[in-house]
Amino acid sequence: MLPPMAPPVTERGVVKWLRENLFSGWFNTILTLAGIYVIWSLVTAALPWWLNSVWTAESLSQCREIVTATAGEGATGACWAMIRERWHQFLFGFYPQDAYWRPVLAFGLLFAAMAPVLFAGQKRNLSVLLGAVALVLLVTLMPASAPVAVVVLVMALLAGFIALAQVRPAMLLWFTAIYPALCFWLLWGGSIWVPVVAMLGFVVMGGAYLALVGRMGPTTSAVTGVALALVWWLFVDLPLTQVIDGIAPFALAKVNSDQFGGFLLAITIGVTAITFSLPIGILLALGRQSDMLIVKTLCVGFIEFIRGVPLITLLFTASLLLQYFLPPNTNFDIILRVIILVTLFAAAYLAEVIRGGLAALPRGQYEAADALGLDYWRAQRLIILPQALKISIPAIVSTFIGLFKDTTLVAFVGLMDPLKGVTQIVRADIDWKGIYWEPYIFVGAIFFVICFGMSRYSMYLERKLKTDHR
Amino acid sequence: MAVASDVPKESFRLSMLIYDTRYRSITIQIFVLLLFALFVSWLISNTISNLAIRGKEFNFGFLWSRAGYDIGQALIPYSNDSSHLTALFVGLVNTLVVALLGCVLATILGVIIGVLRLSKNWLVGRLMTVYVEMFRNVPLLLWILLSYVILSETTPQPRDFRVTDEMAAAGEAPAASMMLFDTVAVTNRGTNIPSPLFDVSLGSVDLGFMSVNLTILAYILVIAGSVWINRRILAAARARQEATGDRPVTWWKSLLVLFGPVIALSVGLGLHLEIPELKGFNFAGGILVAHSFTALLIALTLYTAAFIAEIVRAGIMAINRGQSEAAFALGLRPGRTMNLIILPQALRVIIPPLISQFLNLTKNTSLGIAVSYLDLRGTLGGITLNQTGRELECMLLMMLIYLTISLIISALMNLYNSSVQIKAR
Amino acid sequence: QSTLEAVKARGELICGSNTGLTGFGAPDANGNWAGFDVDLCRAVAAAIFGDGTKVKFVPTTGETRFTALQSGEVDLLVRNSTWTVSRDSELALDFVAVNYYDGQGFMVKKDLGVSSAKELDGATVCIQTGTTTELNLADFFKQNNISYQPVTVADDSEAQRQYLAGACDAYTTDASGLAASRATMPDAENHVILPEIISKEPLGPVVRHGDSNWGDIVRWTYFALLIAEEKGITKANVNEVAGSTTDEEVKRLLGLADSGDLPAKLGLPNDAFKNAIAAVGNYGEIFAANIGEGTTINLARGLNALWTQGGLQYAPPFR
Amino acid sequence: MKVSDEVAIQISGMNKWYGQFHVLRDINMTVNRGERIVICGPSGSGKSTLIRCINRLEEHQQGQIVVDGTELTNDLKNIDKVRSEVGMVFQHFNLFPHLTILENCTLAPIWVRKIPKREAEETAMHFLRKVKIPEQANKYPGQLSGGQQQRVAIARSLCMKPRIMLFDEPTSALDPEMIKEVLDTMIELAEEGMTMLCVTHEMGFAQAVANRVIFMDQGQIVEQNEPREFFNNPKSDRTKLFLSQILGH
Amino acid sequence: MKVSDEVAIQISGMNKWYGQFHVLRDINMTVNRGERIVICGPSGSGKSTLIRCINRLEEHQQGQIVVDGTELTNDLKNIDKVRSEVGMVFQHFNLFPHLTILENCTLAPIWVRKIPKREAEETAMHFLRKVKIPEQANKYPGQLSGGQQQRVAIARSLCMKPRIMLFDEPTSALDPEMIKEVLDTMIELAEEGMTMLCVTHEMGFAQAVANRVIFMDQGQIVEQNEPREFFNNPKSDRTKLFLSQILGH
Ligand SMILES: Nc1ncnc2c1ncn2[C@@H]1O[C@H](COP(=O)(O)OP(=O)(O)OP(=O)(O)O)[C@@H](O)[C@H]1O
Ligand SMILES: Nc1ncnc2c1ncn2[C@@H]1O[C@H](COP(=O)(O)OP(=O)(O)OP(=O)(O)O)[C@@H](O)[C@H]1O
Ligand SMILES: [Mg+2]
Ligand SMILES: [Mg+2]
Repeated sequence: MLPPMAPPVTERGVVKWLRENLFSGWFNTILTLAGIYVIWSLVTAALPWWLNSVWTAESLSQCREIVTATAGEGATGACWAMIRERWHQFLFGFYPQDAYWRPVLAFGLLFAAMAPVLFAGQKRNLSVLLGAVALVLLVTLMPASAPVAVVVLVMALLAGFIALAQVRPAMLLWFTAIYPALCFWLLWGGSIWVPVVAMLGFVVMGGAYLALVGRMGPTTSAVTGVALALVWWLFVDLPLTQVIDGIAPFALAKVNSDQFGGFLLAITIGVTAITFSLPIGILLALGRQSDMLIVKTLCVGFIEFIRGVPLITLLFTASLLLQYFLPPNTNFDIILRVIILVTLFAAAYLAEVIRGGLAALPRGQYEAADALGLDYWRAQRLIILPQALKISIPAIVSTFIGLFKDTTLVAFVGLMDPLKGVTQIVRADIDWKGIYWEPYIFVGAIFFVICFGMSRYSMYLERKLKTDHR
Repeated sequence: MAVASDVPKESFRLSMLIYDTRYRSITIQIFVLLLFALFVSWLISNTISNLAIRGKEFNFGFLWSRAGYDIGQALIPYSNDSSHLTALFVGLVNTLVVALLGCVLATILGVIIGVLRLSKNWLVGRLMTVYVEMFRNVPLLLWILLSYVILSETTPQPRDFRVTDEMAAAGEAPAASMMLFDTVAVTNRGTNIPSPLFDVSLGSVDLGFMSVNLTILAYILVIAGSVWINRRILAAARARQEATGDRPVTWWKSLLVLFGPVIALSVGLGLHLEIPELKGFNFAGGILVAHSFTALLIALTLYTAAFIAEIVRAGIMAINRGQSEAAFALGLRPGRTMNLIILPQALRVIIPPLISQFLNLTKNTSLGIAVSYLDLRGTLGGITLNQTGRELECMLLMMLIYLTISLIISALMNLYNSSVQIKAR
Repeated sequence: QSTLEAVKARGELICGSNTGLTGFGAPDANGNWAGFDVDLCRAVAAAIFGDGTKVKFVPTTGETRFTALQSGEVDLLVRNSTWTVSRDSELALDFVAVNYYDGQGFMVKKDLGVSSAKELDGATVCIQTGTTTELNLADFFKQNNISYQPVTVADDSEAQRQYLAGACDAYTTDASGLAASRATMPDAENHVILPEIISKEPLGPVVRHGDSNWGDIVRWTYFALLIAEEKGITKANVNEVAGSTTDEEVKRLLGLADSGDLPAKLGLPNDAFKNAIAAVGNYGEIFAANIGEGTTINLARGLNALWTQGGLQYAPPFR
Repeated sequence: MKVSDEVAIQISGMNKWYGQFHVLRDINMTVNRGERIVICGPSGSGKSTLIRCINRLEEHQQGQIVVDGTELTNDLKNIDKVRSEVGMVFQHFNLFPHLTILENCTLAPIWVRKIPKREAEETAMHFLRKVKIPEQANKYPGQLSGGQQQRVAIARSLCMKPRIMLFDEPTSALDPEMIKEVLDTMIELAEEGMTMLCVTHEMGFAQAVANRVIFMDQGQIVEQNEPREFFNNPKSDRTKLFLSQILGH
Repeated sequence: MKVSDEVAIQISGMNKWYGQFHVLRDINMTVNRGERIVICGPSGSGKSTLIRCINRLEEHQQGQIVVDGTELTNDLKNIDKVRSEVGMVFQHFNLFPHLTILENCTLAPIWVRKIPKREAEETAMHFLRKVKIPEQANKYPGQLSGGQQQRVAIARSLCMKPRIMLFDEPTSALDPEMIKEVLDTMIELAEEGMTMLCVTHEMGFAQAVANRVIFMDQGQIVEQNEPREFFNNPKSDRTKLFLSQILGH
């Protein structure tokens, strides 16, 4: 047998790499040179500006003086001092400074709530994520002026979660379920009983369903459950809250939603809309796949309408038209109205994405479920949706990314999004009038990190689910 | 064998509405329809009472009243004496122009980037990846604002172009100069490009409802004629190829046919360019392309191109490597392989998501408001709404128009989709 | 439910404000609102609650402001809005007073060598969209038979950016706004405001049509501030004056004992206007503190001087 | 192998159309409890459709189908009842790829029969042992060979403790070596006295276990007989032609 | 079956690397016109790579390959010339799914050989008849079975009237019943005297038609011999091991 030989010189090392990757043929050589030229011109154009960055100054004019002083007449330089002065507004808007720990905590716990969903069945990753959350909260909560008691409580809670993750990870889902109420309470403050009593509505719904499902079948009992829950929210909720609050008042300082701004606003809108759009999107997709003509037509009509108009018109609907459509004198928070419209918007897009997943399932899956005697909803929940959602994960995540980016559009209805709203406020300040690159770069970089992270996570998820089963 | 007895006719029971497959779906549908009707009537009655409370009425009469404001970029005749309806159309045309140009440019750029991303050239591949990730993960609004700022901050003022007497005497050059043989001036308020003028005017005929400019008509006719002749030439070439196997060289004929007549017509009509010239505050003559338009177009193009690049890349990668190998093995050259084998297949994969990108781009033109580009959203949904206070009417009308545009685009998409499905068992 | 009841039940007043116009209404780094318009809101809040901080500001854009008012999202709109007949009638709004008499003007760079707006033929002009200025501008150029190229921008800071960058030759908006802008420019001396004032811009607080009592409250709170200036009552001396005054009108205004209960007839506490003055000071003080000479905005009283000093600000008798 | 006189399935005067196309024409047949019936016939003759009508995966338009005393009408309750009595094994297995083998088997017992999870898992392991793949219980279907998958499909059906099993060409998607595994499982099942209806072209299987062979053509039952008679003395010409093709293969 | 002395393919001292990996090591072989050679060997031994080097789908780094008197270098003209002389059939057919069967067959003759369309279609129909599927001419590849597709792929290559045919495991992606169809076609081709190089594990085919069997392992030609000798008297141990596995299968 001949031993293997090393390839000839032309097949080895840097030379080969350069030849193959940069200079194979005249066309590639031109491309390479063009690429180098592009990089060169970008660097020469922007580098001095970056190098002359000023980190501490009181105002833009001071920044400019410093740049002139250090780099000579006519030199330009970035004025990061502005970010240094106003970063908290880009992150939190006008949220009371002594309560910054509340959004920080809500955001940290968001990951704790998502952990059991993101890493279902992976104890190790689950604990790692929970540990990371605990660590981050530990170092951020105190500077964000959280009371010591809160920090201790949170650490204890997270330690409990990590312990639970080892034994019964599924139990953590209960925290996921109550998280929305907790988050609401942390962000907006007010009496704790408001979210608690509101959540009880879901308990009523679930209880009624479970109690009736044996006798009346799933559809009827679901409808009854929803009806009972509605009754609860419309008639019982408010008085009960007041009564309990009278007996055992426990409240955080109230924060108005007009104090929300910056990334706090973007994330609040984004996360809420994502959470609620998923179930609505699933229902719409199922409706669209249904063979009941009227249901199907309504779903198609809704989806096509929402997808056919720009988000910005829907936002204007939230700010201008919703008032016409609701009973006279109803008035609720503009952020809430925006969230509702953004949720519907995302739901329509998700519905299309999920429909793609449903269509990709072979008919045999439906038939096998039927043949085993599973009814429609069980078949959907146990067999069809888990598979369809899995297929559509990449598309779902890119919808989420799009949605998160689109939260910047709320600036057009007067809300303080990080990109236009806060920047505008900052620039209305006499000190910083005339600054424009720095806020855009700062905000853009944060968006990039978040969105890029999400897309990488979806790739990871895709890979993981693939190796799992095949 | 057992003989079937007649099934006794079942009497109708109420529970059958829920448990009988025949009635069940009808029951549900009627229930849903009822809920829906209730919901809609609730909305309508709310709207009516709200309108009453505010002492407003719902009608579109205001569209015919005088608009009273000016629009910087009006591609159809418009002045502040025109009606709000005309303003609406000006906005609509502005929307469509950006959308159309954006789609074309984004497609070209996207295809180039998508192909370059697949390139074996390491450097270029990385650069394109950076480009794509950067644009996909940062909000469009930022790109729009940024390109506007770049355009208006890095370009010279019109007066930088001025040559004063002293400067002329001293032989100094002005701070800025025009580009492309002194025909295009980029200032910080816009790009001034030359406009075509004709010595011979063909006039126009009035058809009652609209007047037709005969010069434009002549161009359209000549171009259509050239295209038709070119197609005949290509058809003839194909016929010849089918008959003899030899494909005659046609590119110079095509060039001649496509450009000859147009040039001839232009010479005949005495076409010349009106070069923008600095007069008073601004460049006069020629056409001014405002930066709000350019910035919006650039941002939309770059942003959408990143998405299109991904679509193109996925489309090409979806074609099995075996396809090109088989073509090579048959002796087809790489160029032919691309044209005859890869592209026809890749296009089927590429076109549907591409069209939905077009749809997105069209809807995203509404962000032009960020740079005060007066598109549909800026005229009807902005100034008109503001000056008349008819938010209900304006918003509904605007949504309807956007919806119509979208539905037309997606109808085309479906038509295309069903026509190119690859046949399978 | 009347607006007053609603406000009382809520425990705070909601004011529609500008998204950020230096001097008139803008939040500072901590989110506290300050400005000429903002102080009027605080005065109304003080009149109702005796506390000028019980007010929430909702930033509104040119497009959303009237809808926000109509739909009850805000109780009161104080956002330099011009009083016109169409807004009064078609939009079903009530302008209850004019707290600032303004007019639209032009600002240009000095080295442009322009001394009158009529020389602006062919110029590029920056305007803020969603305002009456767009219409005035069109009318002005049409009347003078000259042409212009409009550049519409969304807000004041963007307009200024464009103007400073030279993207437009002239910037037009209310003269007060021009002055405010000019004051904050690094090279204020290089810019001139042209003499022409091409329109009347009476700016004032707006309320919903149909609740006259609420309109009266806002209107008389404003007049109370005017009367206070007239009578020399200031934030600092209001309590002192209340103890020592002999002027019957002042007594009625401050709701002193045995002076009748005029404020109460509006549905307010009797010392409502005393509280209002105590909270923000009189009209002159508000002006001086936010936009007057000595501030960065540096506006002269001009038309907004009291009638006694040759201006237009004139309050009906408080009786 | 006992065949009782009790009727398990009774089909009378049944007709079915797909749109204009008359797929099943006047089907009459009775299956007794414990009987094992093989259905064969050329492609497109309506075998699958017939089988699928029996657990109402397809709706019939005329005639009567009574399964285990329950008539199949539009009444959902009846349909549910029949489906939980009748197990079905498909040509393409139709396992649920996102669930493990064990979960595949316990899903329906837990959710339809409301059996506690522990118990369901025990039953499932019992049947997985029976089809000889207990060691695969925690794998996913995608990790199994075709023959193993089909055996899981059989076990999955058995876990519902059905009284009747339907098979629609259970071996035709399998490689030759795997066919035997599945057939062995089916034979074992037959020996335990399960009522079985099986569409298959495996004549060896038919001869080994069937009580009766039904031959279909163009939507009709052309001939039915004991296997021996059927193969050696086919009466109709159509059957003879078919057999010559099948066996010659 | 005639084998002339003319040399069709001549490979000498050929080496090829994939990066650091030495796939083909010092290959020397000569194929005469009309010869039919079967190449076999364990997976990964470089059979496909060798075949693909012959029509330059892969580049070799050392040594010489001369096909029909033309040496394969970087010269594009030579490559084109060789490729139009050499037909290739792939394991996965690689038909063009967007073209009909007929278009698949006429594409290369029209664009490469510049043959009039009518004539190309006639030739195509001739070869389609030869592979016994003329009636499918206007269908699309997706509508045919695997065996039929592979026969189309053969016809497509033949339409270029190649003097040499290369086959890379043409039957390994097919169901057993379809393998026969394709092998029959290939045998017929062999009988007409086509020069063929065929990578296959179908030992029956090798014994029936090959003049020579080449056994490769780890990128080397380990043994080559007449089929009878090769199967009955393998010389190298490696070959013996391989044959025992293959035949025992
Ligand atoms: N959903 C359907 N709509 C219309 N026709 C159908 C449908 N399903 C099946 N058919 C037709 O009904 C006839 C019977 O189909 P069936 O699947 O029952 O045949 P089969 O005997 O099982 O054939 P095979 O052996 O190929 O499985 C066929 O002609 C088929 O084309
Ligand atoms: N493009 C490539 N890059 C790197 N290595 C490759 C490439 N193609 C093939 N190889 C490696 O080269 C070796 C020979 O591959 P080749 O496909 O020629 O084997 P083969 O004998 O045809 O095997 P099989 O019977 O599995 O088709 C294998 O080890 C393979 O992993
Ligand atoms: Mg069948
Ligand atoms: Mg191989």
